Amino acid sequence: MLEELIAAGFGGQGVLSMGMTLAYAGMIENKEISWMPSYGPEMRGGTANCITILSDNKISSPIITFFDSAIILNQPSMDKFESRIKPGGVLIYESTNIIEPTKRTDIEVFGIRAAEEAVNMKNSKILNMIMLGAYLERKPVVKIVSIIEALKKVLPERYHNLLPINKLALEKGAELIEKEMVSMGEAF
Amino acid sequence: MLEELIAAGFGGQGVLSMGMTLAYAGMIENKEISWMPSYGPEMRGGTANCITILSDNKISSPIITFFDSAIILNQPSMDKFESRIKPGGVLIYESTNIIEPTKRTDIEVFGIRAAEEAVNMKNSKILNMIMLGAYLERKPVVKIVSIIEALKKVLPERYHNLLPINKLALEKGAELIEKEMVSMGEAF
Amino acid sequence: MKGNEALAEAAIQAGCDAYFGYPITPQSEVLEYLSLEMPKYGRIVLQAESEVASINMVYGAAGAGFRTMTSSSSPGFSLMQEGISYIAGAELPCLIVNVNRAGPGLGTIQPGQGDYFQSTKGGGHGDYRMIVLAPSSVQEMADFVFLGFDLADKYRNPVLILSDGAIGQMMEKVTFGKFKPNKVEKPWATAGKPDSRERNFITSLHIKPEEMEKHNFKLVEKYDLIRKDEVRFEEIDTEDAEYILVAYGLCARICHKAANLAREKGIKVGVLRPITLFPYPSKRLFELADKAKMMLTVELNSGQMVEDVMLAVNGKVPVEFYGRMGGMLPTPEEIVEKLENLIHKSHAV
Amino acid sequence: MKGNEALAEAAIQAGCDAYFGYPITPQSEVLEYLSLEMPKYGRIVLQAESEVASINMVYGAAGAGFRTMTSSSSPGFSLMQEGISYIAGAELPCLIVNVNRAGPGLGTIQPGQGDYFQSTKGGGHGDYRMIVLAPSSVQEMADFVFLGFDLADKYRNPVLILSDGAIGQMMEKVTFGKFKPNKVEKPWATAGKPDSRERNFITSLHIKPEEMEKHNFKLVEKYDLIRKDEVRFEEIDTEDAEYILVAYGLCARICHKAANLAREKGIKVGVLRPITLFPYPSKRLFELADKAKMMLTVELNSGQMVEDVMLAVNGKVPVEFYGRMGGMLPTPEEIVEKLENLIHKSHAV
Amino acid sequence: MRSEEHLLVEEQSISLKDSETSSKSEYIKNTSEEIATDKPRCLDDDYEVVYKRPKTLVDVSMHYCPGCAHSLVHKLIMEVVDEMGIQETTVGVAPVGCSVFAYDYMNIDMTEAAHGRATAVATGIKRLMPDKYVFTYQGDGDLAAIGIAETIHAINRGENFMIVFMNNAVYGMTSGQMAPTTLAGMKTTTSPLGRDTAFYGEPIRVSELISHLPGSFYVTRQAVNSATAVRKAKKAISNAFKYQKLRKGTCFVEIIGNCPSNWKMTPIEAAKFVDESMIKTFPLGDIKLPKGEDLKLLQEDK
Amino acid sequence: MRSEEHLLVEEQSISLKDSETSSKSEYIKNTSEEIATDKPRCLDDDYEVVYKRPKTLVDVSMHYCPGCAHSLVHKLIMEVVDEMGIQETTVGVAPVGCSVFAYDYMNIDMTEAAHGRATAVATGIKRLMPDKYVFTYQGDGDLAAIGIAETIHAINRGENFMIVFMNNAVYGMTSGQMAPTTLAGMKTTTSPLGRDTAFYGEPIRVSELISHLPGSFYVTRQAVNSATAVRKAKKAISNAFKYQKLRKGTCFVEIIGNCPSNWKMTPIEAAKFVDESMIKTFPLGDIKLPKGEDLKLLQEDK
Amino acid sequence: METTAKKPETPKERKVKGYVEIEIQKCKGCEICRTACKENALQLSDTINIKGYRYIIANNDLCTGCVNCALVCPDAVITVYRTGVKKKRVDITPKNIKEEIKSIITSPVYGDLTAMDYI
Amino acid sequence: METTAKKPETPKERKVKGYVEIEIQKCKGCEICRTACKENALQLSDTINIKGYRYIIANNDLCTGCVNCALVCPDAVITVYRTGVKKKRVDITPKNIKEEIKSIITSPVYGDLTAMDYI
Ligand SMILES: Cc1ncc(C[n+]2csc(CCOP(=O)(O)OP(=O)(O)O)c2C)c(N)n1
Ligand SMILES: Cc1ncc(C[n+]2csc(CCOP(=O)(O)OP(=O)(O)O)c2C)c(N)n1
Ligand code: SF4
Ligand code: SF4
Ligand code: SF4
Ligand code: SF4
Ligand code: SF4
Ligand code: SF4
Ligand SMILES: [Mg+2]
Ligand SMILES: [Mg+2]
Repeated sequence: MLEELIAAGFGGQGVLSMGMTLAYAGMIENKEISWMPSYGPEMRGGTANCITILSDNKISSPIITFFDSAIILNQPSMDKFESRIKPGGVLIYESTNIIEPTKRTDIEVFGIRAAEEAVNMKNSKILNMIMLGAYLERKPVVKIVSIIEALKKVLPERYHNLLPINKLALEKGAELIEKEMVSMGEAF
Repeated sequence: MLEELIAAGFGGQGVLSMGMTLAYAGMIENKEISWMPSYGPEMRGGTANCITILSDNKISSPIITFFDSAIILNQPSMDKFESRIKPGGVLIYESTNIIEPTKRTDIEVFGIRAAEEAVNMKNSKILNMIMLGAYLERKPVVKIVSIIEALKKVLPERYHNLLPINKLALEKGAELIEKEMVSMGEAF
Repeated sequence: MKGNEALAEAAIQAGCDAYFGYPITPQSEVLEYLSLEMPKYGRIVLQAESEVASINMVYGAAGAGFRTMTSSSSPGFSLMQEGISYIAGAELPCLIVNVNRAGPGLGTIQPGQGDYFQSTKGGGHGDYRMIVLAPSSVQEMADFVFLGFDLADKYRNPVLILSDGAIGQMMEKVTFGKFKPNKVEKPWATAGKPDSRERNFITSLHIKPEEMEKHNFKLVEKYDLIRKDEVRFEEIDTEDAEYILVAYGLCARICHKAANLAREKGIKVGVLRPITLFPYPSKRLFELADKAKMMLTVELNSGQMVEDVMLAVNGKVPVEFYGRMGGMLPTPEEIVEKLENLIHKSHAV
Repeated sequence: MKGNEALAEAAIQAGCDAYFGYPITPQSEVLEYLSLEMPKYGRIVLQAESEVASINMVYGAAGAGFRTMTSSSSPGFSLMQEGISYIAGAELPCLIVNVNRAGPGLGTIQPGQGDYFQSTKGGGHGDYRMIVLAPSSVQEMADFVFLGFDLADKYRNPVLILSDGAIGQMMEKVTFGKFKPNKVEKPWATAGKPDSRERNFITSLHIKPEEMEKHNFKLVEKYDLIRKDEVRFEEIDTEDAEYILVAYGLCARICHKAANLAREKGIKVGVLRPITLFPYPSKRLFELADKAKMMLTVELNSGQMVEDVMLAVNGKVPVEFYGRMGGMLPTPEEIVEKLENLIHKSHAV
Repeated sequence: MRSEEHLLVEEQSISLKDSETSSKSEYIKNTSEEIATDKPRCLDDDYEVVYKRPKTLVDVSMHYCPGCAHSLVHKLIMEVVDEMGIQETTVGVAPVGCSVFAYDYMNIDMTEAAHGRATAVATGIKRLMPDKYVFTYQGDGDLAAIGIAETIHAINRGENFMIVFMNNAVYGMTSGQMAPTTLAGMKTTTSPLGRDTAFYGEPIRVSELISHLPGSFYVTRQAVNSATAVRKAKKAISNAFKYQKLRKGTCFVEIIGNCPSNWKMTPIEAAKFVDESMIKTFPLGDIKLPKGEDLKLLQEDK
Repeated sequence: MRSEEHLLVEEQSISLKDSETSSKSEYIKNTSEEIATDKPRCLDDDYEVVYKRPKTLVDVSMHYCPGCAHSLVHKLIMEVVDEMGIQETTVGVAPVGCSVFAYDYMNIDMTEAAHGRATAVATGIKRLMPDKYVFTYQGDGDLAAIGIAETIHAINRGENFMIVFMNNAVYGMTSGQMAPTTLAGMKTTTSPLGRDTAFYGEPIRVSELISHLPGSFYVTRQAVNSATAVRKAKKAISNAFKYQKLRKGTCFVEIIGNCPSNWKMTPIEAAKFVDESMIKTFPLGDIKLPKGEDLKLLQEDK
Repeated sequence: METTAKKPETPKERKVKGYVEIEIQKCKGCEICRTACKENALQLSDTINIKGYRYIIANNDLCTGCVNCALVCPDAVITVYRTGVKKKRVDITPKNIKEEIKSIITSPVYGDLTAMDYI
Repeated sequence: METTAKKPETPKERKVKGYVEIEIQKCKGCEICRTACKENALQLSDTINIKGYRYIIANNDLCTGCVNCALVCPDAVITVYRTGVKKKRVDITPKNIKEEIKSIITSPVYGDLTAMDYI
């Protein structure tokens, strides 16, 4: 198994911790993992992204140009990364924030209204977990229980009371993409 | 012609300017010259020395280990340099300051009581010119007139009134070494 | 754990007594991590006013006999050159980390390997060498701290970990416990002169040329000993390799993938990854040149380590170079393509 | 005139607008001479608070379009490395002088060539090069100032005069008048933005890797051009030489004498003296290797330029090394002896 | 009440279009085609513009965080340059720090300086062009930590340029490490438990310190966290520019700047923090003023 | 009247033999064989020694010029070390400057520091050995020019060591270039027409400057050009050593030192020059004294 | 976080009328202007601009043209107009600006500094 | 340059008698001690020592043992003794020291700084 994922969005949307949680979950499942944040040219208040790689074998480069999957949370990131998804790859995007998604037809594309849903769930911070839930439903590279375990590590102790709502968010994401998958199934 | 000379003594005895004057004189006579002060390990108030090279051809290294001639003004310098005079070379030393001259027999050795003579001439600063005069008498590598010309360059304008006494000193040196040469001639 | 954090944690476990540093991306996490953790162990962590001050604080503490380290990234590393030359001259053991970013000048904070020459040939004045370790994983960021401190103490010589922005920032699995801190006695340290011994002093000054040269020859001997005993490298699939990729750090990982890709295409490619950049695995490269048809050095610069490869191979086989710069990374595909082109060209000739 | 003074006088005649420096033996005469003379021409001479400040003052003044220089000796030169990397990155023309003394660390103030790597391969971080001129006489100390300023302006690149304590301190004949200052327009300078043009800015920062890499490649191209057009060297008796002594600066003079001595003994020895250390006369050495049996590199260090000789020769003939350090100088006799031993050994094998 | 201090810029259009990119090589044109109207779009003719962005501030979006003081001070400097009409004769020196891209925003000749070396660079510039207006712009890490030697010596020599010292009590750009000016007890990434003055000493009051050097001519500390503060800060910058003409020494304008991101506050909280905490350690106001006779010189000069 | 301030050293012989060489590896023995008598050679038994060189000052001839203040201050420091009996627990940091060989003369553990970096080096030492007595010894070029950043930051952090600042107004070692402390109008090799303050600024008064930093605990300026001055200077050094125990901050002892060679004067003229010129710019005396309660601490400590 | 300023019930009649224009695509929603406006004329949008920030919208009925908001705006996105005569005025609101407003965002862009490390 | 201190005609009788001993081979002839001695007990030799310096010689008849000379001696070459009882005293002069005095020198070692540049 080798999964190379890019996650990108505005700073503050939680893309980095999303990728990191996934990496930790992979570690819990004894996979080789690598997580590489973009620490670079992004400007203050600009976009953030990270590359997460999960693999059964030793990972060669932590920085790669083309991705198996992408989780995209804002328009600039969409513009930047859509072309770098491998043919046959998976693109999951936040569809309240992004109004011009990709035009590519050689990849699977799913729009998730995660921001709206987060508002519904009264916690804007869980947007990223909704997206992660959606992704994992389509690409079950790690188990949800591992994600929860990982969250325990990533979140400071004092936030552990938030674990249940994060779990709900993961499930909500899975639910939302399932609907999308059905509709895509029809469209294909 | 190639003449490689070391001049050494206490700081303040004027060995550097002696070498420099000689080098200038060489330049005036269109020789290739090089003058290299010891800017190094000598301590404050310690000894100073310089290597002066006069040649008809291009000079290779300005720093050399063995010398054709040596003008030595104090005991530490004698101890340091006596062994570095080429066999057949010339050693001229200030014999009021130096009480243990070399024991070498394969070189010409002349002791000049220049300090005493300088006192007699009522100018301690001309000690070096007495020594230079002695040296040039034995090794006429440049003409005395060239030395006088050189002094005009080396000495600041305001000291040009001292040119006559310097000339006298050069002559005195020549005179002193002549006596020595005579006596050595006898000894040989 | 991030590479930088792994390195910082390892420093604590390796018994580092003191860390002095100044913030600079992409390595500030080292200082940040230690600022929180070192005081818990009663150790010293101090943010200096500059890299010049950091390296001289290291000089002081190392001279007093303590396990001491600093870290920085390229511009800050440049500012340390005088201090490093002094440390090498005075033969003080310490650990220095350069998380290389792309230059010259302010450059960018993306990973680079443009400091290879500076690190391996002495960016400071005079004849001296550091032992240079080049990690290519987060695990090695940690392991080389133990190794680095031990080598430093063993040879009374500064050791440099030459990493890069990517290895510093990435997260990977890392395990501790393999190594134990291995502290040694330092009777030469300036920790106060008891009646029982002569006074110690730390200096790199030898005003008499004779003494200075003696000291220089002593250093040369030490470096020769290091060249003999401390060469480290990793070989991947070199047994039957016709083409050898030579790369270190992050680049070596990319080359590994490139080698796999190439083998899939039927080209017999192996990788030699120098772990010590000084001493350099020249002997091994010289041997490999017997069987190989060509060597391709891949670096994040315009061609630096390639000179060491050429020096090692000494004309036996062609040594080629492929480099990306400015924080750009070569892809495995790119490397394979470059290799194919070179093979093609060499056949054409 | 002392070498340092000749250099200083040449700076004035070459139209140097500003000199910034800090005292250090054996080059303080440059600052001292200019402190007296520059004001007479209405030019700027300023003693800075440190070498770090000097080089950054140079950066400012050079960026504003003025002919600017600084000088130092080894430890001070180390402190300038960050600034030099910035200057190279920002492509500013200026003249830097390093009167090399023996290191590492405080070392001694006697002549040395231990800063060869630092000077030619970039002692600062990132990929950059200076044009490096190595004078071997007081006359060249003067001449290379003119040449250096012109090359700097031509390529918008820092030029280094790499001298040593002996050349700096010695006195020799020197004549002026051969060269004229040759100033050029600098439309890129930050001297105030008239309405008629865009604003200028001087920077070495390219935060986007793509841009940074483009800049890096532009620099590489420039350096390649310099490699093509600016190689300078001197050859003595190489036509029929079986043995080539390779040496620069002071060492080359000693080798010249050694070559003469050797020829007296019937050994056919020639000398190749690189004048530019970057760009290096590799091509010429490669050619010479066709006829020569051996090359012997002589340096005042533990073996630095010898690597460039080996790279140039690429295994064609054996390249040997003889070095003295710590301010000690080899005698011509010593060199001949070394050469004889090597010849003897090579016959024995 | 039309504020005297705010120039009415007449030449440049206001538009909602966002010139996103700040490519360095792109020339920001002031040509007449681009000059549209000074009237608001949605409004009739009796309105007059009373405040608009200075024309010398390049019309791009700045990279700073929301509420960052840097962008505001950039604007003030460019307002003064516009008012004095000295765009052609002003050369700025940008630091390493969050304001490293200052040259992307100020439409004047500018030089980037290595971290901490801005005053040395400015010395090189000003000594060779004594008639130009030269200023450095530096953060507290830049000026007071790594660059304190250059700062002190430039001021001691009385270099005739202006230093704008943006004191936000942290290393902004590298993400919030402790600076020499970090307040006692203030948490940063390298003082995670708060600055321990027993370990790290008190925050340095640079303005007070350098006011003791005879080379400093005008030293003042301002803030930009309210409209009143902004007015005063601008006046200070304006003074400092004007005093350059006298060649009497260095003008030093310290600005207590908000860094919401690294203070982990909203911009509004950050603005309050300036009033409630920062100015306790760094009291605002003039610290060293030109003497009467010097000022007279300036008036004669006019 | 036996001066309290001068230790009667009883253990070491006085001899006329000159131990010329100061080889670094040569151990200066204090063994009993070497201890002869404290009686003068040419004299009967009723005489007692009332002053002799401190035993911790290595018995070699120092390389300094005749009349140089460095040698004198070395002697004073060693006298204090002897009196306090802290040879074993004192670590010194030698500068680059004429006193670069200080470690050849002081029989304690010492570290040479790169030019200007002594306080950084001392920080590294003292932070790791807070119980040791640590001092730096620095010239004015070293401390006030290239090293001013390290000086200010070490003092601002309140590093608990002593800085001995030898201010001789020139770069001694490199042969008399202008220093930051060179007097207005004073000629040096790099100010051949005299220091022009319009160009180079006023001489920096380092003691006054750093006394404004809260981290400085004791700041004093002394001279050594007369017996009285020497007595006071020694007292200052002694205080500074003792205050280290309090861990209250940096003790800074500036000494106006004579440099006859580079002032181009005889030693006697140089001593006069200190009184007639140097102290006009650098007035002698205590600049910052510990507060009463701090001193009480010290007494309790005893 | 407060998201809307409370408007006073009835705007007072003034001799000097102000009008502000905001370059909303450059506004970073820092709200510094809002706190500087004594008239409570400014408030934060519910939508975000192209950079992902909520931006400022003005109720020009309340504006006196005092320029305080413009003075303190770090990003120099406010232009202020003033007149003595009452004329037609239009608020800048999402309705009357041409740019597309992209979406509702619920998490403003503070925190997550990880992406901000550089140089 | 003054080379000799003028001795007062007749030494006063004192209760406390001093005695100084000078390591003449280490003395650099700076004369700092001479100016510090209120009793005019010290003067410069006419001969030079091994380092090339004229050195200090004492007239211990005049010495009170005040230690001033020793305090100010940069090179720490003076040892001072003191007593209340008058005993046999011997001056240190070229005659009663063992080392060889090498020669007369007329130019003391000031100036010629060329040899002093280093580091
Ligand atoms: C030699 C060197 N050291 C460190 C850095 C990293 N660095 C960049 S900016 C900065 C400090 C920024 O803080 P400050 O000067 O206060 O500016 P701010 O961002 O707060 O405005 C540092 C340490 C660097 N670029 N160069
Ligand atoms: C980096 C560096 N720059 C310059 C020097 C040369 N240097 C040695 S000592 C010195 C200054 C000495 O002056 P000061 O500190 O006042 O000491 P002094 O000799 O007067 O006691 C200088 C510039 C050096 N060794 N290292
Ligand atoms: S980090 Fe602070 S100083 Fe930097 S841009 Fe953001 S708010 Fe401004
Ligand atoms: S040059 Fe000056 S400071 Fe140096 S030893 Fe001589 S007198 Fe002392
Ligand atoms: S100009 Fe004044 S009244 Fe109008 S919006 Fe701005 S601050 Fe409010
Ligand atoms: S101050 Fe400027 S950037 Fe901030 S919210 Fe108001 S208009 Fe927007
Ligand atoms: S001890 Fe006093 S009286 Fe005796 S020689 Fe010395 S200074 Fe003169
Ligand atoms: S003070 Fe000391 S060194 Fe100087 S003359 Fe007197 S005894 Fe000699
Ligand atoms: Mg800051
Ligand atoms: Mg000094």
